[in-house]
Amino acid sequence: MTTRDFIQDRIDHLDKRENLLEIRNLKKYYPVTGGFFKRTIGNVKAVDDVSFAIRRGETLGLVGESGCGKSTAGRTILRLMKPTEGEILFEGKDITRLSGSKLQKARRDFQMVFQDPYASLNPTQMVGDIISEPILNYEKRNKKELEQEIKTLLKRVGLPEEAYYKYAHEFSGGQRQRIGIARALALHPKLIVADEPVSALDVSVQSQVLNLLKELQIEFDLTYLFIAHDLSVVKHMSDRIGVMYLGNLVELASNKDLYKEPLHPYTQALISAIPEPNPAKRKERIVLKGDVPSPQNPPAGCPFHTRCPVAMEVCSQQKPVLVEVRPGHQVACHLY
Amino acid sequence: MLKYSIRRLLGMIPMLILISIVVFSLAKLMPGDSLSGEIDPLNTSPEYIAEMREKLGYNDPLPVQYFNWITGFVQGDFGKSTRFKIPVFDLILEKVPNTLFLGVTALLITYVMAFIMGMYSGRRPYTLGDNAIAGFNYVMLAIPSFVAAVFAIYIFAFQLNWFPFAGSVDILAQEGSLEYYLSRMHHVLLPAIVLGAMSTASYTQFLRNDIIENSRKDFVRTARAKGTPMKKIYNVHILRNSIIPLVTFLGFDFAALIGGAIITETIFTYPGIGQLFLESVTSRDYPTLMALTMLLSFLTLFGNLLADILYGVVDPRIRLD
Amino acid sequence: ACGDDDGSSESGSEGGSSDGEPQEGGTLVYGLDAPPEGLFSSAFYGIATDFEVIELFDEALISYNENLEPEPNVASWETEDNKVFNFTFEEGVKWHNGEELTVNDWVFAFETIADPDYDGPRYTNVQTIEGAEAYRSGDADSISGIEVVSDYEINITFDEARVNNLTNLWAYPLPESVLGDVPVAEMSASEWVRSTPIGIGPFKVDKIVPGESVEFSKFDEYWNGDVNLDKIVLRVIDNSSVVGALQNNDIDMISLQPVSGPEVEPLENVEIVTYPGLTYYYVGFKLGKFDNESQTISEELPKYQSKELRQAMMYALNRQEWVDAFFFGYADVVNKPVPSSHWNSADDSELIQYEYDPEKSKQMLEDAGYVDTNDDGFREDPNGDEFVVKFSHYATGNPTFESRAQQIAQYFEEVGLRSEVEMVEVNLYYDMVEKDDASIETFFGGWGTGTDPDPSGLWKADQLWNYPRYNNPEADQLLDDALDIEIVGTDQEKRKELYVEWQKIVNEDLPMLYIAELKEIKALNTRVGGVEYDVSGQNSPAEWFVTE
Amino acid sequence: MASSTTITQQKKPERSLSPWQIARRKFVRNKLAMISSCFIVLVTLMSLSAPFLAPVLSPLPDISKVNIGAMNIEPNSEHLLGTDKSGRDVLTRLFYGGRISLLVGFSATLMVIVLGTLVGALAGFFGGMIDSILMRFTDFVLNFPFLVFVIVLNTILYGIVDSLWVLIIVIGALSWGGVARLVRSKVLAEKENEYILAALSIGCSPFKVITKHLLPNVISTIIVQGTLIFATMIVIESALSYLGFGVPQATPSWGNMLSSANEPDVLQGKPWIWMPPAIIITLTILSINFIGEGLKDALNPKSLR
Amino acid sequence: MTAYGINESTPLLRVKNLQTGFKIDGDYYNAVEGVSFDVLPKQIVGVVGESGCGKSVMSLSIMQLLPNGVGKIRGGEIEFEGQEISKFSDKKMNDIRGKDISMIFQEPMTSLNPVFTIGYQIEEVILNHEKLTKKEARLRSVALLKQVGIPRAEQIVTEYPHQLSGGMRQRVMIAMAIACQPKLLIADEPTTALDVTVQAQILELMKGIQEANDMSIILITHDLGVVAEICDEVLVMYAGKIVERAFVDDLFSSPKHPYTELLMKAIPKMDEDVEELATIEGLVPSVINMPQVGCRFANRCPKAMAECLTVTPQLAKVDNRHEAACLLYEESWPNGEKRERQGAATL
Ligand SMILES: Nc1ncnc2c1ncn2[C@@H]1O[C@H](COP(=O)(O)OP(=O)(O)OP(=O)(O)O)[C@@H](O)[C@H]1O
Ligand SMILES: Nc1ncnc2c1ncn2[C@@H]1O[C@H](COP(=O)(O)OP(=O)(O)OP(=O)(O)O)[C@@H](O)[C@H]1O
Ligand SMILES: [Mg+2]
Ligand SMILES: [Mg+2]
Repeated sequence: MTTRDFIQDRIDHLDKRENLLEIRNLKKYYPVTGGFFKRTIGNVKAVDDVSFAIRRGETLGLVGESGCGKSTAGRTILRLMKPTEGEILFEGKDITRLSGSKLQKARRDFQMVFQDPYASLNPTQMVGDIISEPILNYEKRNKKELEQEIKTLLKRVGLPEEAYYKYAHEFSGGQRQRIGIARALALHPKLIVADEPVSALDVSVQSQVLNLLKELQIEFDLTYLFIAHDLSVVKHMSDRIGVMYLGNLVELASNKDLYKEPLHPYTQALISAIPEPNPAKRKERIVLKGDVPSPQNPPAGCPFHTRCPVAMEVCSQQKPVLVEVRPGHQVACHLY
Repeated sequence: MLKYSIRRLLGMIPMLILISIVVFSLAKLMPGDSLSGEIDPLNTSPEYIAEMREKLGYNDPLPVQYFNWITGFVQGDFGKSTRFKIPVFDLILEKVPNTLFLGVTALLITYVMAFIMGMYSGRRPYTLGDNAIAGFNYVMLAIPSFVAAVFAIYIFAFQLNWFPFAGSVDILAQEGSLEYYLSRMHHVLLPAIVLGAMSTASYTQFLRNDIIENSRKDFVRTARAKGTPMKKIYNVHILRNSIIPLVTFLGFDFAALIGGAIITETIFTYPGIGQLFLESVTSRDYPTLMALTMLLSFLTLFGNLLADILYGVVDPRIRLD
Repeated sequence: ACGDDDGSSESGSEGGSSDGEPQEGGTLVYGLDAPPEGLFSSAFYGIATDFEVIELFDEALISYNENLEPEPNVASWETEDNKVFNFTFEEGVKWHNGEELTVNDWVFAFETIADPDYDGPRYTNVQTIEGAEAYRSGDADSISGIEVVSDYEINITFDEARVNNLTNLWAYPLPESVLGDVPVAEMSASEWVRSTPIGIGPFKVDKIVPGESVEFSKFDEYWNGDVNLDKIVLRVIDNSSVVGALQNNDIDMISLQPVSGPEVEPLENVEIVTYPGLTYYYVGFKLGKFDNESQTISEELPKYQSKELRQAMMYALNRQEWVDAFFFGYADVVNKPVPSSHWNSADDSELIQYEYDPEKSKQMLEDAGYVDTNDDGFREDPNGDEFVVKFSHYATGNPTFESRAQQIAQYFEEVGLRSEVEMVEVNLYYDMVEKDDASIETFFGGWGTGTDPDPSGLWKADQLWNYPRYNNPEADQLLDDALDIEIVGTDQEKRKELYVEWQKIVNEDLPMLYIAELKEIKALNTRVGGVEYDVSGQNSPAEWFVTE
Repeated sequence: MASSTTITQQKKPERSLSPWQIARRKFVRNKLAMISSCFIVLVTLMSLSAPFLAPVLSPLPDISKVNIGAMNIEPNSEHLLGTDKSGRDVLTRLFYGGRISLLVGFSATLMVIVLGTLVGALAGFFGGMIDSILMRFTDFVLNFPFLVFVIVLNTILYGIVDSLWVLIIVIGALSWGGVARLVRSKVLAEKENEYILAALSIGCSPFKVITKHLLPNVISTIIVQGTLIFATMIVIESALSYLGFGVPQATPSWGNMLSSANEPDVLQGKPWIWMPPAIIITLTILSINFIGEGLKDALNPKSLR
Repeated sequence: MTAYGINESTPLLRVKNLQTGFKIDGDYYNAVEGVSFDVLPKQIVGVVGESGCGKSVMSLSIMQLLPNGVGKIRGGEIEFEGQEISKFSDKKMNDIRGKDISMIFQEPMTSLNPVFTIGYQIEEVILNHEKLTKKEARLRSVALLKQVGIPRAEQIVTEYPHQLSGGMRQRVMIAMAIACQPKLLIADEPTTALDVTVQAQILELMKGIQEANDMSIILITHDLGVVAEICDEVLVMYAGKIVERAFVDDLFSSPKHPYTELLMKAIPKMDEDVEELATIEGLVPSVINMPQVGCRFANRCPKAMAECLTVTPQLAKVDNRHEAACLLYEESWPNGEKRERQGAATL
């Protein structure tokens, strides 16, 4: 079976596979403190009532502008933070309220790849230690064996064996990102949340990492939550895409549907704003007015109505909910 | 900002109360009292001492003593110095102008010197001049203030005879006359330089490094791209940024200088708060000691507040409310 | 009476090389090596430094000669029984504010000091006046023993006849004209005491910079003759700067600490003058414990009860060497607890000299049973137990104290007594010594005495300040007798005999090891003249002068 | 073909330098810091070997003994730095004094660093309530007038505990506030780095996150701060001793050796007594500062990237 | 240098064989090596390339804003309006900077001085070059802010940079850059730090201003999409050298240099589904170990030949609308030396 066949096969079977992760009404508010006594004087509603599910083996992409709550969502889902409200079901088990050693145990199954390849590796650790640490956190292992295993893993992500003895500062961004991926893979997790894994990388390196992630998915039957602000990257990677705006999921659709027929005005603007690297295909662009409002006091009603070119009366009063307007295509907009 | 200041001032109260309790307990825990040093058959009798102990309330239960002290304290009655027999308030008031003068002069010297040297070094890093200034500053930083004071007296007062070695003013100068103020200046200069030397050195280096760091900032490149001359960039763009941390030090200096004056004033026999403090320790003058300690604590807290307020004033990015 | 071999050359010595003709005018700079506390009233001051300042602008009604015998100054007196005294004041004596001095100012002083609100330490000097106690307790409106005859004449009756009633009596007037309206409780803090004090001396205070300097100027209406100087400026300078200040002609005269002596001596422009002081140092033994309630010695401590041990320890000390090393010749070895300048001091020929003699010391220790039984190089006590001389000394910032104490301990070690030095912070030290703290076994001390030669307060068994807890009824009786007017009358010779007798006893008993008495040292710039010192202090500043 | 050889050379497997090794290299290359280190090592060695050196260097090696016959001797061939007012050899005392000054400085520094790091790391890492409580307490310690506390505590504990340790404990207990704040802010900053999040996500316990990930990255700051504090502690010790509130007089320390400058005869007349300690204190502080600067340079995380 | 293209007007800026080096451990290493190009009036020239390939250094060289004492122009000429400016003193450059040539930078967050008001910072550039009163300058800056589409301009001038969002700050930077109607604007990655929707706004704005003010722009970016959107001509840089130069349409329709080709294939496209993206293995060599002979891309190039390591290709016209520096094209061989085919020995 060629890779291509394999992928086709995977996509065909996706619909039939069960949900690996299910998010229900997830909210994450950061308290804003002020005054001498550090009272909470407000909330940053970084993630505000988001629900979706990811099937085993699927890649769900999350896009949105900076500050819209993508990372927060990712981190909350992995329980690196306590959600304010909502439920997170992993393989049907509720992990929302886990804590302490139970949570630690559960973490085996979901890992993260981080955005900043420079800040996400401990500069005082040898690469070998960085990658073997997760394993040693859960199992007692023979040192020699483990080293061999790590070296194999290093090779798998495209790094030389010698990297084992080096320190992160000796690697380029792309290589560091590979180390980060190897660390995430070390435990053979079921879910990987990749939080803008390529946004700090050059185009040429970006493609290497994207390719690697795709290969690994097939090889290890991984499930990805892939976060990025670059729609084309997300589209390249994902089976389905969620578009976030100001803490809200405004549209969720399959890769193809979203590009062919974006329903939400924000998604439309987002797609049209992407510079087209082909002068022959220059298109009409929807240029939005103004900036993203502060999540600390988001506009009432639809969060997008302040910038929306087709805003209506109702948009400023009522917050639209995510509804399935086509099969597999959900959108939160009063137009539908 | 006013609201902020008031809130902060109110916030100091618990801290001050806590400190007052500790100060009081410590004073009470100290062996001996102000009368144990007074044993001298020329002047005193054991009966007198016993009587004075009773009269001064040293025999009351501790909570009562504390309560009496603290209630008096908040009403501005700091008690009576057991040594000088006058209200501590008056005693402190008498010394404060000297210390203030010393402190302000030291600050002035510190800041003026630091600015001159720091800006020079910052503009021309790694040159001969910069290295010379850095060398000088390292030595200044390394000499503890008491060593510096001893050296300064030895060299400038005795060997070179440039400065007086003691006192705050020449008694012969007529108060209010020019000569009087010159004399005060002359007396305060050496201790002020010693007192300010360490800060001068560290501020100079700080300013230098900050200027160098700021001169690498993007906004400097922007200013250059606008065609702004280098000189103006240094004197306006960079300096304005480098001043911010330096100005906020002012708040901390405020208390630190008075604390630092303890040694300097003592060595230079400069009659101020610091000297008073040390003497009140040696002579077990608890009312004075406690009042001064509270004063220093308050100044420290106040200095912190001042630093924060100054920060808000000089740095537009900080908003206090 | 000062029968020291070299005493005469020093007592009554005159300062300054320009002892020629007194000159009019000029300013003298007077140095103080510690800041005064600012209580510039004889009734209120607490430390000697303040008194040094007071002496420059005020004087006592009675003065003392070089034998510490009272002499008339403003007041002259008559008495028949040492109980009732009749005093007559000079007329025309002016306070600095222009008011005339009368006996009422003295009465005012008595009443102030005897007032219940009085917070100074001088009540003992008034207590003996008849009716003072009643006045103090509020039972009487006035002191019954005081009878004002006229503005210039006053009779004072004491509660009983004592030989030292006069020397003990408070002899400074207080200016009623300025302090009369001030409540006694507020007096010590009043500006009349602190910033604008007045007196009757040859100089008046112009200005005071607290803790730093005082400016005096000539008082034109001074009662007792001409005043030479125009001004005296008193400056406070730090100890460490004294030598430099003298060298630079920044100060004209100052009291020196012995340690500065050798530094100042070579200076061309400065002359050193010494005169006998009233302070002596000793090493005390704790022989018992004092009970404050009953005012008696309640318990005897065994460790140092052996007189032979104490004497042996005395012989072990090379006091001359010690004094030379730490006082640079500005102190003399003594064998008695009475300053040599006092008229009642016993001549050395009558006392055991305790010349340094380690061999004798060792022999005496052997004889007393202190032998080294376990060959550790140190002696054990007669019971064969470890014997350690625990020697306590007060500690201040001055490092010399530690060396001094260490050296004394070394002397003991040299005769085979294991010694330990403990330095105790000074405030704590006197508390511990006074309270007979168990950790104090032998201790270093110093006493200064006043003009009154009576040592009772420091030596009798019922006195708190008898720190060694020396308990010898025979000796106490001698002290009582010497004050008993029935026994001695007004005969000074008779008194002296009793005191000498007493000194012989304590010289032999050695409840403390007498070490040395200090000389007072003054440094004078050579341009200063007319200054004289004796054991009673300096002559009147009126006679001082400077040449340019 | 120069380029191809370099390529092959680069590919040669070698165990590479850890950030610490890089820092050490940089430090060793820093001349001033190296000279300073040598000086400090020398001073430390001399202090440590004082009991052995003293009999060689001085005819009066016992510093506890007063030598009444050898007081105030000017420097000569026998007493290289002269003797002091108690007839004790100044050079010998200088060595012994170093023991005390360095011991006090070092122990107090250790205490300050340990306490400060503990409080700062806990407050910074856990935040919230723990942070608030710890930081209020730190404020309290910081706001306390240091000198009073030291003097008073030192006086109170006098005689109860060995006074040297009293001093160390008192200084240490009162000086950690600054370190705690620094460590806290550093931890807060470092905590923002994703590798801490990564450590959590790979299942490290909070304890492990602090000790294995956070502290190693904060430690360079702590080390640099530690050197500077070491200098400060030596100054504090000598200043207190100078004022008579520190080490008891019988034990020589640089500070109380210097305190003899307070005496009227010494400052002017016997400079050999006070100048050596003054100079050695200054040189020591200077060296420590240079070492601190060197370490700061060498450990600068920017140079790792 | 071969002039190519159809536009016959004289260039506004002509860079010839520019070499800029950095002092590292006492030695100079060239970060820009022999770069030559023209910018014609009213032209938008895009510069693309991977991070570290020398784009910023090149633009800073033109402005003479290289870090003092570290960076230095070591050779070549920079002609602006016929004047050779590369040797100008700082003082003389100050008359040009901000007036004739201005520049905006990547980081709108840090490029503004945090302690001065927006108004002050815009006025500064005006007052640097024109004799105006403060008041006039203030009016002008308000007008400029309005021009770049900032609402509440009158109020914004009194505010500080931290009170503005990233997009607004970049607009302020643009306002500052066009305050004196410069003839050339150098924009060093002006939109990289911004969100896509904001980026679109800013690009729109720049394009509009360019047309209104008749200025030329050198637009530096690593985003080929941005180049395609607004540039007329493109320079592709690799490791300090220009490897390809072409009009935008030509570059995208038929890239000549393998590097450009790979770069374009590496970007995921919205409208195409490729399972695997093209990649360029290896890294841009650092300035310290830059190969001195041969093609600098050779060790990463899938089409590399043996000669690529020994023969340094020259930027030359490979067809009439295209310049490239690659030995695949005979024109790139030095001295017009024809390539001697040595079989298909690829590395
Ligand atoms: N620890 C925090 N405390 C308070 N607010 C926070 C915190 N972390 C993030 N936020 C705020 O929450 C909002 C969402 O942040 P988040 O990092 O999830 O956005 P993002 O979509 O990942 O943005 P980016 O693309 O820049 O990474 C932002 O407004 C941010 O300022
Ligand atoms: N101050 C400097 N000191 C030393 N080398 C430098 C300095 N600035 C830049 N360089 C080097 O010059 C080369 C080119 O850097 P430049 O900043 O021009 O790259 P760039 O193409 O603008 O990259 P980016 O897309 O990251 O901005 C790089 O290899 C860099 O390491
Ligand atoms: Mg994010
Ligand atoms: Mg760049």
